[in-house]
Amino acid sequence: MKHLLTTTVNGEQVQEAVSPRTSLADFLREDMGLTGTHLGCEMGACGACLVLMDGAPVHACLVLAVQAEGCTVETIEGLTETGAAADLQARFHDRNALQCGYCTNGMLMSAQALLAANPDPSRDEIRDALSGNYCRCTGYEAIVDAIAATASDRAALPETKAEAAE
Amino acid sequence: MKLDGEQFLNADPQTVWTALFDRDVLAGAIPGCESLDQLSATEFAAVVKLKIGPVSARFKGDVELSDIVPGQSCTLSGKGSGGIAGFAKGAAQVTLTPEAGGTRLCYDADVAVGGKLASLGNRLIGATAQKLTDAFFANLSDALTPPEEARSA
Amino acid sequence: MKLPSFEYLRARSMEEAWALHSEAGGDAVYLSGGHSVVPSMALRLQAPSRLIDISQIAELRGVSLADGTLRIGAMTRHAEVLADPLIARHAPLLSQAAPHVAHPAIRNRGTIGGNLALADPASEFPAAVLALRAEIEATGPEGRRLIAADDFFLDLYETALAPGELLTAIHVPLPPESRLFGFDEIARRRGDYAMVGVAAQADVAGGVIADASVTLFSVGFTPVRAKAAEQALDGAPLSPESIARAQAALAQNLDPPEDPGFPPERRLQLARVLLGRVLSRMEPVK
Amino acid sequence: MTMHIGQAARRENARRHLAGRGRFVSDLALPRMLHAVFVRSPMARGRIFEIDTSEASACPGVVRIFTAAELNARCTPWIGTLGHFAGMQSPPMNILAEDEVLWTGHPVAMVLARSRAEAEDAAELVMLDIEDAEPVTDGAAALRPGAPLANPAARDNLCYEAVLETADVDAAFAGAAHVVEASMTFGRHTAVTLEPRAVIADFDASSGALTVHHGTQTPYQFQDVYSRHFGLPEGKVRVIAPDVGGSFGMKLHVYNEEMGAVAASLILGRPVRYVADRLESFLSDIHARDHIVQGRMALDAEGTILAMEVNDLTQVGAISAYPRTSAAEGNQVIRLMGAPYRMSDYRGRLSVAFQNKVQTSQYRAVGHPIACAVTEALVERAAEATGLDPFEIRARNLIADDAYPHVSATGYQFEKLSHQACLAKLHEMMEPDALRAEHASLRKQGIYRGFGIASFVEITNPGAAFYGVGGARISAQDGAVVRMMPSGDIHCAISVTEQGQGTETIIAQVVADQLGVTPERVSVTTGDTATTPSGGATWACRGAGIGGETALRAGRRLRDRILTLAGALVQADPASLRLENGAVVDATGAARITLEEIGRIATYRPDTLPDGIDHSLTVAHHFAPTGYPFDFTNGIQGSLVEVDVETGLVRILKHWVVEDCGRIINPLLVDEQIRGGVVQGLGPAFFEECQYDADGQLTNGSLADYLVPMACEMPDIEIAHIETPTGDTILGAKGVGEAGTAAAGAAAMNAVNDALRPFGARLTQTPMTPLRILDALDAAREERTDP
Repeated sequence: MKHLLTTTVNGEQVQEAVSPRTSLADFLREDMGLTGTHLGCEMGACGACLVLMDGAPVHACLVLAVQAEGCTVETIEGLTETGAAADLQARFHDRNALQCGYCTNGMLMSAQALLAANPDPSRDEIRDALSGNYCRCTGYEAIVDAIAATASDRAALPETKAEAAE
Repeated sequence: MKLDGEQFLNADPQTVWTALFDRDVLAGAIPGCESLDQLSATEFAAVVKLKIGPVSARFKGDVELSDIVPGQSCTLSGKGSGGIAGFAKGAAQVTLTPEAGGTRLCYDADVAVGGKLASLGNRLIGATAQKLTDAFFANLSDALTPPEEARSA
Repeated sequence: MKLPSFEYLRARSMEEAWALHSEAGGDAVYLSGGHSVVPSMALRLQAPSRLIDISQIAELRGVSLADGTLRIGAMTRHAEVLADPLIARHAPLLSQAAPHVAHPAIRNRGTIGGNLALADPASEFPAAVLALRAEIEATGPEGRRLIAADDFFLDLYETALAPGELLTAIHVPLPPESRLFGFDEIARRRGDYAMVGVAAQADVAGGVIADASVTLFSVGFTPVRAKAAEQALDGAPLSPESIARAQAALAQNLDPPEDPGFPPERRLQLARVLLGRVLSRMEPVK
Repeated sequence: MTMHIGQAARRENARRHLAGRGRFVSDLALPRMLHAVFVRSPMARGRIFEIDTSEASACPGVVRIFTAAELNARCTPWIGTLGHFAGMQSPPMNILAEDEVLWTGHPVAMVLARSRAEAEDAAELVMLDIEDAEPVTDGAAALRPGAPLANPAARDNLCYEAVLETADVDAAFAGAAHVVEASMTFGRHTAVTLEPRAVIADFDASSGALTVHHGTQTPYQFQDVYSRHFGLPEGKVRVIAPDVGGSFGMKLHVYNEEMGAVAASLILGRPVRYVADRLESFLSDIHARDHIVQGRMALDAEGTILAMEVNDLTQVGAISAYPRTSAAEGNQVIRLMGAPYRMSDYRGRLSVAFQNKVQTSQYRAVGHPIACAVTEALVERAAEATGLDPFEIRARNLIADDAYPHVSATGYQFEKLSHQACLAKLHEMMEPDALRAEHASLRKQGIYRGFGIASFVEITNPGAAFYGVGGARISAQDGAVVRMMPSGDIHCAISVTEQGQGTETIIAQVVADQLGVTPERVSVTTGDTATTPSGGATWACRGAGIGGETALRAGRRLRDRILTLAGALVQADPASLRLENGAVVDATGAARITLEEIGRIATYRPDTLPDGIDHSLTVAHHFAPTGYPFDFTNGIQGSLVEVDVETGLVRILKHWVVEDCGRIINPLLVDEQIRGGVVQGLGPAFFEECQYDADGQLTNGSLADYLVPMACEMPDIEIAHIETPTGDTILGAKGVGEAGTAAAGAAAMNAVNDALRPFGARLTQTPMTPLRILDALDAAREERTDP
């Protein structure tokens, strides 16, 4: 039996009938057409499917769509539209911190959450935050560099400094 | 994977031997046994449901006794298919030795799983096999222990 | 890898949860974070006919101090365990264990209650609650009971929870000032299942150890109390000699099962090495 | 004028991925599309008695369930042999197992349903009755007389054997002052692309056209394969490879499942989608390596390498992969042995054995890591035996930079390499003396660090000598169509493909320079057989060297065409004109006419042009390498590790690479290719292994159990370059994709062994797991206490 799911995806309230067995990832990809959320292992080991659920990165493959009832979900498409991660995306681009692009969604989600919680992470802390994100192409260093550079950029912004001081 | 062990049973070798060939005793001893149909003196068709943590599978297969040296030793083997989960098989060489007050049962088992169970269960396959083997012989021991002793123990 | 069909029901109260569970006749699973249930279903390793979502039940939430114990609600997520100041102050082994539990995103969803109820022998929290001598609060239609951690983990993935009973909270006795804590694990990669792990605490007053509590994980069917090692420590000064005796005593309580990938004697060897390191680096609450 | 070749241009197509706008096959959904799930053999070897699909067929959503009889009839079998591998055998392969199952995971039935979930529901209910048989799991045992057959359709278990030797090997060993030996085992591993294999086959019966959306490196190869094996005219087959989520050689082989999707679409006349899940990937994507090698090296008293002798046993699965075979890796192993070194004599023996496991075949740096690890382990032992420093022994033996052209003892022709310059550069970067001093002082605190180095030669830019000579229909040439739009913007459609390496970016850079525009004005299309010319595409490091040269030559032909037009328009000798900054300029550098103006006239007012002038602004050019059969590149790597001798855990602290890939088109992309490659070398050195039990069961077939290298375990990687362009092409670029992978594992193993030297322990098997390290330490301890 399908459930009527009410949730907020990228700022839009959606109501959709979903089957309980549908994962949040399949719901986003197939019902919402948000294919920027990728599936790499469907068991929580690769990090390609991370989305922000109530602001925190979660594996969309391990969450049932029905569990997102009343939650806010943000995908890479949403982050792009709001511009919230534009500087991070730009640094990834500058540093060529992606090749095939399949892991990129998850990397950006982990990075965004890390920088929100820890605006000045060390390289080891960045690597630790990415410990559940598999990338087969880059060797990770460029991704670490891009995140470190974004942290420096944000630290140099006067308004971010003010926020941090509050 | 190889497993071996032994169990002291509170019954004489002949009683133990008879029990090993007894459908009801086997059905009670095989962990998760849902049904056990006797096909011949030494062959049984079994349905076994196992639930171990996040894994639950129903196996259909057979149990057989072979290499029989009456009263002393035999091979107890079984294999079952768990559908898409894969299959499991095992054989235990069982020897009985009389000992004061009962029988020493020694087993030397080789167990294997295949298919998805093999590719996903590696981390705990040893512990699972050990647990099930232990449970089988413990159940057998319980079946051979007179009820009043079991209560007082 | 898609889940088989099932019925999904959301319980608003414990009473509703029990009723929904009992109605399913043993074929229901409680869903809290879902990070064990969902993947095992996607892998089609289990197919319960009903999942009962308990995440909305208020009694399962929150971390609080009362009557000399710290109560950690079962729905407390791993990330909350990691960040919670009360836990850091009164149950530091849990705070130390949390960063080793999988990866950040998993920790945002997984719950401590779900983790303990699963009782994976390689998992960190079961060993930590055992070392903390915590009690597990279980609530069912018959009422509420507290189960000593020592009596909770029975066998491989088997706990003392009765069918349908909910793990509602963890109660941790407040530690004295003199208590030292240590936690570590050896894993191939960050966040992997540990090859072996140690959670330990001990009261060291006047240079003498009392009430040592040493548990190991990923060494057997359940987390294992190393009682002989505890005895080797109690009454002795915390020194290389007493640590060596504790390491030597490990074999009395540890009998790692056969493992095609890692022989039992190697696991015991690693357990000794790690125990030595953890004991020599124990620290009081910061 | 600014040259764009050599600039660190960012990848335009990366922006889409960063915005979540990638277009992968796994993202695509077509109307009426069916989802395929395969039912697989749970055992490694067995005979099929019955496949009962009755219950499964009745499941909701199920449209059809195929078994071998119906599906295989639609497709001719494929045979993975090459003509130039004399005596090679491999039995024919079909989509579904007919009587015998040959590996755990061999597909036996195909379920088609309206959703993947429903197809999986039904697959659970397909009942298999397979009698299991003893599998062949050990390649050495498989080659003994009387061994059971891994594949009953084969003559025996020997897929292929070869010997390569010079005349005086035995004499060289007999007269050697030092002979060092090594027995080494290289585990099986696999590509683990983050996007699994994905295909949507869409046969339109009304037009007889088959369109296959296929996550592959080599669309033209598959156009040919689908055309021939399904009996379709080539012109009716279109293969589209959009964004591909990683490939590394894994996605250019023919697989049962993709062939099954095409067959099912042909039968049903509907789109059929197959996207492997991760568990299926481990059981069906090609595996790689799985070698057991014995090697020895002869040296004179001064430490000069005289000769090498190696035996390589490659264990490949129950058939040889198609169309590149499973023997090419072993063939490359025995030919790359000792490649960086001046050495006059050599004997290499190769045996390729069938076994009941997943087929192995070409994966990134085919054969390189094996040849490099064996050679460099022997060089390290030679250094110990002769008392020479690791840098010194290499300095004495690496081919001198002025000694080219050089022919290796295995017959490879090297045009020009730079081993000595790379070695000197690495020495400067690593500062080994400082490292040694630091390690000595750390050892006093019980901390064991070590470093290791490894020189390598990489094969790039292969011509037809690779496969074509063996009869394989694998293109050795590439093609480009370059056109100028009316606006003066440029478009290039090219046969080399993009999987994130930056192919489209470097092609834009190359074309831009030929036409005097910025790369932003050059758009590039790849990966579609209907819109790009046919070619070999991207594998074995062809993208830059062959694809780049193709684009360059096409660009120059268009340039000449434009200059001719411009000459007519501005009344000048075309030879006096050139293209710069989007315009035609004369010898003084003065702009005479813009590209836009030429485009406008040629497109909208060709009537104003002189009679007979060719005003077409589109040119096509195909290029096949000539000259040397391959462009070899070279380099050297260094690795620094710390071994926890109590737990066997290794921390990789740092990695260095000095690499010479000829002309560097884009240093940003080159460096990231190297870094990614290094990590794909370090992964198998420490973590990755497809573990099989004695029953042929893969026991770690998930991403939780198969350990891929992750961010915390990988080091920062420092890179430097030496640039020795090839003279075979105008561009001078060679490949770089395999370089990182080629030597990273070898350097890491030498580093681990350096750290363990105080204990006399030595690792000879990959991956170097904690257990193997502890075992090595124990073995060394026993050897010392029990002489």
